[in-house]
Amino acid sequence: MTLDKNQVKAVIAKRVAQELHDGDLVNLGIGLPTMVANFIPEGVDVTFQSENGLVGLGPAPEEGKEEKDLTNAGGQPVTLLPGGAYFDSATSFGIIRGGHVDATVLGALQVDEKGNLANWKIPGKMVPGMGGAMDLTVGAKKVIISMVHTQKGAPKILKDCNLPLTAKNQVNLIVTEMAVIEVTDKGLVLKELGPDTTVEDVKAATEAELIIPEKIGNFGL
Amino acid sequence: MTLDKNQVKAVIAKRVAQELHDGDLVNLGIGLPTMVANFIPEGVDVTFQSENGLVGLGPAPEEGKEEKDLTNAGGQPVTLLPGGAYFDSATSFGIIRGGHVDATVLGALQVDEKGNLANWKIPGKMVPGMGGAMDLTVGAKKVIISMVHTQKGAPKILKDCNLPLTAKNQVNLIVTEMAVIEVTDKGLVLKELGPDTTVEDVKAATEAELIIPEKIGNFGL
Amino acid sequence: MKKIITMDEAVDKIEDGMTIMVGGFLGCGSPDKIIDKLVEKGVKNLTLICNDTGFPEISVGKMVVSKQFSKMYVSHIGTNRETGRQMNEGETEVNLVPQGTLAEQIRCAGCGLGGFFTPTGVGTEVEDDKDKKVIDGVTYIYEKPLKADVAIIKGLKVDKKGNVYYNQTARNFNPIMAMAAETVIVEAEEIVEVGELDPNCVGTPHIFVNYIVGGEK
Amino acid sequence: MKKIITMDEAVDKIEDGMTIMVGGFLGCGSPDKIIDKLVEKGVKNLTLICNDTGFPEISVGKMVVSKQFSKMYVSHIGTNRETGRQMNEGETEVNLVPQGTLAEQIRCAGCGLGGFFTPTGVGTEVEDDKDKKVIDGVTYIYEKPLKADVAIIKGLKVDKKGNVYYNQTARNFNPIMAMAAETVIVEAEEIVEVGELDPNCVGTPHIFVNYIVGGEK
Repeated sequence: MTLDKNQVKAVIAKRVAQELHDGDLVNLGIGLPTMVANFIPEGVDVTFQSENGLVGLGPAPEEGKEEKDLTNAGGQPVTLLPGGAYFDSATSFGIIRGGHVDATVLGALQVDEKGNLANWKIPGKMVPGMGGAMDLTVGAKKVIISMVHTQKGAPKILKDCNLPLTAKNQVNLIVTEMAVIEVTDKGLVLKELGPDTTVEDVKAATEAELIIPEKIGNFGL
Repeated sequence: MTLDKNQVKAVIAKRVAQELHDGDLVNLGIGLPTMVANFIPEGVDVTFQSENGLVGLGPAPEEGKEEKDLTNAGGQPVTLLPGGAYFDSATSFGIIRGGHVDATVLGALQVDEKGNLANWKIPGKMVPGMGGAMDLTVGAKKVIISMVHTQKGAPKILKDCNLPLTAKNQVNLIVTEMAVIEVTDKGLVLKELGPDTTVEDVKAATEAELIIPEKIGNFGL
Repeated sequence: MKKIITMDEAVDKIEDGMTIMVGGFLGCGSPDKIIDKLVEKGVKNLTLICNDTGFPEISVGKMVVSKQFSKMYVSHIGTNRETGRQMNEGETEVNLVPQGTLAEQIRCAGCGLGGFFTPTGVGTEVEDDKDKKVIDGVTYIYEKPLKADVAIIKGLKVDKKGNVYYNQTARNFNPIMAMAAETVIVEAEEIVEVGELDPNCVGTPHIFVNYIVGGEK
Repeated sequence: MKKIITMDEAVDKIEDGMTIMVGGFLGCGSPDKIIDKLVEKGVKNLTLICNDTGFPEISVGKMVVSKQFSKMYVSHIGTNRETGRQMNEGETEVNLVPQGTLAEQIRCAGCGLGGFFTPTGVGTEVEDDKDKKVIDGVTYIYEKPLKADVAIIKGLKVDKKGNVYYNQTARNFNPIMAMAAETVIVEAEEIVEVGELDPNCVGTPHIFVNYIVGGEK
C-alpha cells in the first residue's frame, strides 16, 4: 500500500500528537507540524502557543469570519479559544526561552545523530531566516521533529548535518512516516516503525547509524 | 526672618518646581520631593511617574476615597489622572533606566563636588535600602537633589561623600532653602541664593568648594 | 487539572528551606491571605525574594516578625524595623538590591536569559565582586537571574483556568514573579468563569499559574 | 504639545539614512498607512529593524520592493523574494537575527540595559564573532541592545494623549519598539478621548508616543 502525500502527513501528525500530554503548552511550526493539532487524543487538554503573541490557539476561522488582528506565526488567520491570552513579542519569547513550553514540533531539512537540526538556510539557494526556530529549539523542554523521512529519496537523517545549524544537540525525537526515532546520548534509537515499514526500509532511507533495540513498536494510520 | 520647617520645605519645593518643563516626565522621591507637585507653574503640563507602576500620578485622594490597589512608591494612597496608565515593575524600571524620565527629584544625606550622592545607608545605624534611588539617579536625564541645606548645622554638601554612595557623578542640581547649586565638570557653581541668604551664609554652611560667578540670582518664598 | 485549591493545600506546597517570591509593593498587591496562613503554619528558613519587607503588621512583614526567613533579596527594608534588627544581629542574611535590578533579575530568570548588564549601581558597593563591562563608553554591571521554588502572587480577578487580571498598582512584581518560579500560587480576590477576562488585558496568562486560592469576597 | 499630526507631517520625520523600527508580524499590526506614504515619499538608504519583510505587496514588504533599505535586522525574509534577491546580489545588507533575540535586543535598548546573555543560537553561525559565557553550566551568547531613530507602530485605539490599546496578535513588536526609538509615531485605527481607555489595559503609555496619525475609519 502506498500512501499519498496527504496520508503521509496525516500519519506523521497523528503519531506526533500522541507525544503531547494533558496540560502541555505546545508550539507547532508552520506546515506539517500545524496538522498535529487535528489529532490530539480525546481527553487530553493541550494549550497551543503561537510565538507572534498568543496562548490558546484555536482552529482556523470559518470563511468570512477571519479577524485581521488575529493571526498565527505564519500570518494566517486563526481563532482564540476561551481562556486564551495575548502578549507582546518579548514576553512571547520569554515564555519560549524560559522553559515554559513543554514541546515544540518543527520541520527539518536535516537532523543528525547528535540531535543537531538544520532548517533555516540553504546557502546560496534559499535563506528564509530562522524566525523563532532557534529560540524554540533551545527553549522548549522537548523538541520533536516531524518530517517526511527523505527528500526525493535522499536521506535527511544524517551522521552530521552539513547545512547551517538551527540548534546544536537539541532534538529529542524524530517522527516520520517510516519511524519514530529517539535521540539519546548513545545515538539514534529506532523506537517504532510506520505502516508497512521494516527495519531494513528505515536503515536504507537513513544515513545516520541507528541503534536497533530488541523490541520495536509500530504505529499506524 | 526665620522660616519654620514647613516654610523651608515649601521654599525648596517651589524652587524645584521651576526646573520642570512642559511635557516632562518626572519622578519625585518620598518626603520633601513629593511636595514639588504642589508648585508646578500654571500652563506647565508635567506627568509624574511612580516607580511602583504608574504614570499620571494625581493628588492624594479625599479621605474615605482611597483605593486599596492604588498607591505610590511610599505605599500611600494616591489617585490617577485621566490618561494615566499602569504597568509592572520590570517595565517601570525600563522606563527609568531607559532614559525616558526627564527629571527625578530626590532627598540626600550627603552630596559632593563630583555630583556623588549618598542617601540609602548609614552603616551600623540606619539601612533602609536603596529602593529605586540607584536606578533613578542613573536613568533620569536630570537628577535634582532637594534638601534642607544642613543636618543640625552640619554641612551635607561635602568635598567627598563619606557615606556609601547611591550614585556616582549623577547629580545635576542641588536645591536647598539657602541656594541653588549646579554640578559642573569644574565643580559646584552657586547659581541662586534663597530668601535672606548671603554668599557667605552659603559658604559657611557648605563644606564643598563653591564656584561663585559674578552674577547670582535670587529665589524667594 | 485541578487548579483551585484550599488555603491549607496551598501553604502545604511551601516547605522549610525553599526560596519564595512574594508579590506586592509595601503591601499593595500582596497575597495577604496566603501570608497569614504561612505565619500560622510557621514554615521556616525560607529565602525571600520581594520588593520590600512590608510593615511589621502588614503583608510579608508579618513573616519577618515571626522569623521565617534566613535570607532575603529585597530593595527596601526601611518600613520594617524588625528586618533591620535581624540583619544587624546577624540572624538573617539581607541582600539589598536596587529595585530595578531586582525586577530585571526576576524577569531574566523567567525569560530564560543568563543575565544582563545594567548601569545601575556603578561606583557604589552594589558593584562589589561583580563583573563589569564598558559598552559604547558606558560602564555596566553584570547581574544574574533570580529564580524561586514558589511564587505567591495576588490578582484582582482570576479565571478558573488561571488567567490573572491585575488592578492598578497592585500589579508591580506579580507578573514577573509568575514567570520565574517552579510553582506559582495566585491569590484571587475574585474567581471568574473562563472567558470573562478580556484576552488583551490578561496580565499573567494561565500557563504560568499552577494553583488558585481565595475568591471569597 | 500637539501630538496628532497629518500623514505628510509624519513621514517628514523620517529622513534618508535613518534607522527605523517597524511594528507588525507578517503584516499583522503593521502601520500600513504610514508605510504607503513612505513608499510614496521615496525616502532611501534606511536601516530597517522589523520582525520580517512582509510580502511584496503587503506592509513593510512594499518598501523592500521600492528599494528603500540599505541594511536590515530581521528574523524572517522567506515571504518576500525581493529581500532574498537584494541580499544575494549584495544590494542590501541583511542581518538575520533569531526572533526572540531581536525582540529582546529591542526591549534591552528601550530599558537602558547594556545587553544580555541568551542561550539561543549557541553552536550555530549566530554565535560567530560574539562573546560567550558559561553560567551555571549553560553556554550563553552576549547580545547587544538595538535602538532606532524612529519607530512606526500601529494601535487599535489611541487616545489623544498617545496611550495605545493593542488588539489581539497585532500587539507583537509594537510596544517594545515604542520604548526603543528617539521618535515614536503611532498609526491609530481609532483616536479616542483621554480617559476612554482602561488604564490597566494600556499597552504603550503615552509617555513613549511623540506623534499620532490616522484615526479615520
